[in-house]
Amino acid sequence: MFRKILIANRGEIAVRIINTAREMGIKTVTVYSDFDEYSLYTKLSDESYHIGESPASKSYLMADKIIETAKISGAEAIHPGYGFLSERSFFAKLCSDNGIEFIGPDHNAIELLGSKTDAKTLAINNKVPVVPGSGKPLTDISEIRKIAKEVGYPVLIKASAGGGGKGMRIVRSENEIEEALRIARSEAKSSFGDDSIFVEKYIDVPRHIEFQILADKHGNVIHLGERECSMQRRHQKIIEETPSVIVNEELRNEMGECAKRLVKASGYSNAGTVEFIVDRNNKFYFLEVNTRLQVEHPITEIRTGLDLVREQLKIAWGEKLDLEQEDIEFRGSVIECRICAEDSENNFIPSTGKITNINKVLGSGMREDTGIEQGDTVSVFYDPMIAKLISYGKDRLSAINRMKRALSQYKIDGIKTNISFLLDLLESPEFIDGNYHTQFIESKFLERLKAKDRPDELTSRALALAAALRAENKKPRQSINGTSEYSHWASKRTENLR
Amino acid sequence: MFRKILIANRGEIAVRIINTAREMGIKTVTVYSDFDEYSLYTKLSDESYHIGESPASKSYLMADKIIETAKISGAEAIHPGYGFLSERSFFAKLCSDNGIEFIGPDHNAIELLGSKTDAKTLAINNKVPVVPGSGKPLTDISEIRKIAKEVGYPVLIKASAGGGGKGMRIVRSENEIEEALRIARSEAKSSFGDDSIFVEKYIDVPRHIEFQILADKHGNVIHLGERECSMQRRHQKIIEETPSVIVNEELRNEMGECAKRLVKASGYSNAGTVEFIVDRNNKFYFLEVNTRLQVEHPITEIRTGLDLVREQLKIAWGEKLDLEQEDIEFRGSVIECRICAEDSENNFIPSTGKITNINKVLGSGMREDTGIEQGDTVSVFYDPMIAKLISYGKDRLSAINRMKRALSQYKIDGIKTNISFLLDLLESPEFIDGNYHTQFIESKFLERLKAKDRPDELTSRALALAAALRAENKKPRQSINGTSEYSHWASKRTENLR
Amino acid sequence: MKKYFISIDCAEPKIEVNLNGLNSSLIDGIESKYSYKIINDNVMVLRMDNLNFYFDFNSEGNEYLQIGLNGRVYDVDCKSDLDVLIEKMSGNKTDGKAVKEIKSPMPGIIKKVNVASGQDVAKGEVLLVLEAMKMENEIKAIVDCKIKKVNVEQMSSVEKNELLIILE
Amino acid sequence: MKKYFISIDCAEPKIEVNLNGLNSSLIDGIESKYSYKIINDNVMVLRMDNLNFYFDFNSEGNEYLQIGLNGRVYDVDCKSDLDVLIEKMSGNKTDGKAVKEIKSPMPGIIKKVNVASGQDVAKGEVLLVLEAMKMENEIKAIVDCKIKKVNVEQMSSVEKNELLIILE
Repeated sequence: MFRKILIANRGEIAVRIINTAREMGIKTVTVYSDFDEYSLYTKLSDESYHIGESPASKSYLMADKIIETAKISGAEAIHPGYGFLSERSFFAKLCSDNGIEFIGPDHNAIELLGSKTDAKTLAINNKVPVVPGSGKPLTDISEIRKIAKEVGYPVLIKASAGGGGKGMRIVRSENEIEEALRIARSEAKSSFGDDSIFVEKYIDVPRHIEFQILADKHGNVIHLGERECSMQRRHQKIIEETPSVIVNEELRNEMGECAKRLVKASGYSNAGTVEFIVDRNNKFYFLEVNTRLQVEHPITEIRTGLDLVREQLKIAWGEKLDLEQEDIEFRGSVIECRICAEDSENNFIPSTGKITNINKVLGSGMREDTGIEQGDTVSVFYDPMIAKLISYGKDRLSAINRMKRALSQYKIDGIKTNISFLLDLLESPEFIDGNYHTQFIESKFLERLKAKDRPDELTSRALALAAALRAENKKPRQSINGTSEYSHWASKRTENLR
Repeated sequence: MFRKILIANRGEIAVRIINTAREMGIKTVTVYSDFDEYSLYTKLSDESYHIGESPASKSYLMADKIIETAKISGAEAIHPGYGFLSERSFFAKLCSDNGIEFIGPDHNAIELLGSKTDAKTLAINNKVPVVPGSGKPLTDISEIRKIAKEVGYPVLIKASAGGGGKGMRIVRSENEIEEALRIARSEAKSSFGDDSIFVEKYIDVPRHIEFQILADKHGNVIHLGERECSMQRRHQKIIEETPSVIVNEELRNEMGECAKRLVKASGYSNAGTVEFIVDRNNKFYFLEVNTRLQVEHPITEIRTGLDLVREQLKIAWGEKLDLEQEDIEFRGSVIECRICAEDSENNFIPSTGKITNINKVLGSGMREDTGIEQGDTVSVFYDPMIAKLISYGKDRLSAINRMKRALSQYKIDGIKTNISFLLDLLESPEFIDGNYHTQFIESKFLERLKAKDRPDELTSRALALAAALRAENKKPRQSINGTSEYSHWASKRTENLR
Repeated sequence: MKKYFISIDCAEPKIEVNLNGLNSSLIDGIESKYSYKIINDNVMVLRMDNLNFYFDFNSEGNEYLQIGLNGRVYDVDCKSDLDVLIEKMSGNKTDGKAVKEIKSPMPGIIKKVNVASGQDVAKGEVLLVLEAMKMENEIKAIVDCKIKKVNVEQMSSVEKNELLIILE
Repeated sequence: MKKYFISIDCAEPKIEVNLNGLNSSLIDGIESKYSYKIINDNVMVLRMDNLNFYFDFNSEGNEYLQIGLNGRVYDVDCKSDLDVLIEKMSGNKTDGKAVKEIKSPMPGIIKKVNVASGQDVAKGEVLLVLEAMKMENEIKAIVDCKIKKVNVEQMSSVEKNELLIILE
């Protein structure tokens, strides 16, 4: 096994990788920007090297600097984590050109799967369903009508040169198409100077369901089941769970086999994720492949009992998978919530500052992956996600209730977080029923949130008393018989109702 | 289900019970002594009532006061946790006499199993192996010889009136017995005025292996596998694990069936633990039944995916077990380490004081059950165990390495702990091989520890530099360009080896 | 006896709390026994008639004191009887005081300036777009108002709490 | 340049550390670059030649500074060159100073008193038995010594650090 690896990442995922490496007796090298000089992940790693300024473009995206650090420190492999350089084929190639093992797929596989059109072609060639449509730009109206009829309404028509929604139209029935095409082509012509048009099936209220894949360098591929990732805002996943309430054994096998076929055909090795969208009839369509570890990988780890980082390291080292598909056993229900430093009540504006206090309980059935400690600062430079809470339950309701319990016990002060928003989501009837899709939050949920509940009368009285006691104790006077050593407040004891 | 329960306990087990109750929508009432007025478990519960002074005899053992509190608060049931009143049949009876459900077995079952001789008789009647021996006091030498021969050497002879090792002798072969009997009887006569003697098989280097049982009020009983609890010092368990390396499928079934038979025969309901000792030939003998939740129950929870407190509450409410024996699936390997406030290097003397700082990572595969937070105080009044760390691994070695990782990342300051001792145990060849017994620590391990390793040269240099830097910063002068707000020390940044 | 007036999430009428010093309080006329412990500047446990409330406080950079309880956050405004008296005497209720300055909620870069000095803007109108943490954040007018001065221009880099716009 | 002499777990010879103020140190003659951050009174991270050491400190109530690293605890004695100079001048090495007082390591009850004033005791002999946390703890002589005075009697209740025995 590797003796030493470099982790080209930061925050919670760096901590996550360090932990497994340490458990396997592998030394870890971390790199840091100015901001991260003493961030938790550096403290937990064996060695750390400064690689640049705080903005990622001047540090964590500096491929050459990272390769150089790997060489100086004697690291034999690089784990890219997620984000940053993790899906950049040139970086994987740079590693291999420098004799360093990239802990991820070969750069050719990254490139192939990184191209949406190449990946789609590969899917079609391997009998993996894709969203049906023209596949190529068309100008002939009758052909467009024909394909629209074939794939079935509603369809989406979009300018082939388009982007950002311009020249894009949903057509719900055949008698709307003529008019829609006219407008779309005219928009396309004026915006892009090209009036050719794609047409494909429009998937209304889709779910985002993805499959975790493990592939070794010897051609063995297994899947570890699905993750339901439809709870999104602005295309950012917020809550993920496994299993998905809509995926039964048969669908799981079918989708899993598709995912395996696709990955195998791409010459892939290491961990990867095949993303699908699923329509309301549970028909699924290939979306894309994420050629790296996902943020939400812990829910799969808990449901399968496996350590995905350990599997990644073993695969990168050249070991054969010691698991076959039939060895994978699923247990219980697992949910992940992403805790972000943002003000959910104020348009999710990122919240920065020093974390003055953290209290949490966790306990039975909970896992937390985090990259911060009390006293740390949340900056504008990086992702606002500060922790992931993961709950296990024998059944889905137990997992939900456990997550609610742990979130309500999680206190973090000095910044604002989305914890209250997460609780609202978990308590929504749609989530409880498992009846949600990628547009749920923006199309329905945010509106509903604006009518905020008032605290009940008891809570109001307690809040009022707490505020009064705080004000009373904040007064600039000597503290009397204080028991708190941390604070300039006074503290009182009472005989209570004994 | 119950709407409100009272928890007649404190510390980590109270927190543990509160969490599951909260997940089930059950309100919790806690009781506290003077010392525990603001202990974590009170803060996390819905209501708290003062019941007396800090010594347990004046608070947590005050059965009447606790019953009264249950009535005042409207609690419908009492969870006794472990220790304190949990195995006192009179308390279970007091609950039922007052119309309060005791979350545990019926008082008759507690009484029956609480008597060593009654429990042993019950075992014999139900074909559960017990340590073979005379079973009753003997005076006739030839009968003693006969029984010794029957059970096989070595045998233990002990004064029937004895205690504390007096009049107790191990006899390893038949030609030693005459002399040994003479001495034992003379000691017994002079010490107790009674020279009658028990004789039973002496189990050398025994293992302590126990089985978790669940029994409902409808006569259904299942077992949840074994826990290996042989790592003990002064009869206190320190590290527990499941599965035991010596228990194979066949032995598990056999012991599990014995445990179930015994529990069923006693009219038992709720969670319980049947303890066995196992000799070096893997022959097992019934020891006793613990009629309550065990400290080490989390390892069974993780290996089976069940929540034992939830099962306890369902059983107490009168529900039928929704699991049959064949539904129980075991996964992976789980280890628990008990973190105690004690000075392992100084004869394990308890360490008390204020916990000034806690830093821990936990993360993937780790669970912590604790009753303390940073700023809390460890007192002399209660058990020195302050936290339990539990590690899961796909296999035993992964679980061990994960536990070592988490222990080495667990910083707790202000008191001394046994963390270093736990690491020494985990690293001992005997533990790694699973080749240990209840006498291992006292007979072999402590002696070995005295030859303490020196830190390596690099660690020494770093320690020296850290001490010098601390001394330099502790000087009574103005801090210069400090970045730490918590401390009166100065803090420095450097350009490092960029 | 100390008297305080508290408003939660801007609710009116305010809750009146009387602390009488014997660990007994009168909250809107209802008497409660209590005890409490301040754990640190951010955390406090209150036991009111044997019920536990494990609060945390967040006050920095916010108009109101934010009190967290069981994962929920409440905006709490607390004034002593003295505060109220001073307000009355100065004839200027703090509550009615309009916001006169708009400050940056976080460090970032101004991507867009939609308004100019002297301009009238309606509640909800986007004044500026601030980019931070790779996200665009719209800064909107929370009341109808008139712009007195815009202190930043497009692509200005701003710090947290930096003054962006002054209102009339 | 500041100079310190450090002994770890009583090892001799001591390690000599020179801090030269440029984030560079000379430790027993070996040069190291370093940076560090003091997180709080108990925790410090040191980066020495790019290697990370995440230390915690425990000093209260102990003779030595206890430094924790990766779950292990080391007794560290640290003296500046000035300390050493003062020791030399006073002709009394602190190291050689015998323990003259035996204090209670924790609160508890004295269950047994095995010695009396004037008695000679050998190293390892049990002087007292202290019951605390439901456990009996033996307090032994760590060197051969003579008892000057016993301050407690059987069933005395004692506080932490209370003086139990004075040695000659």
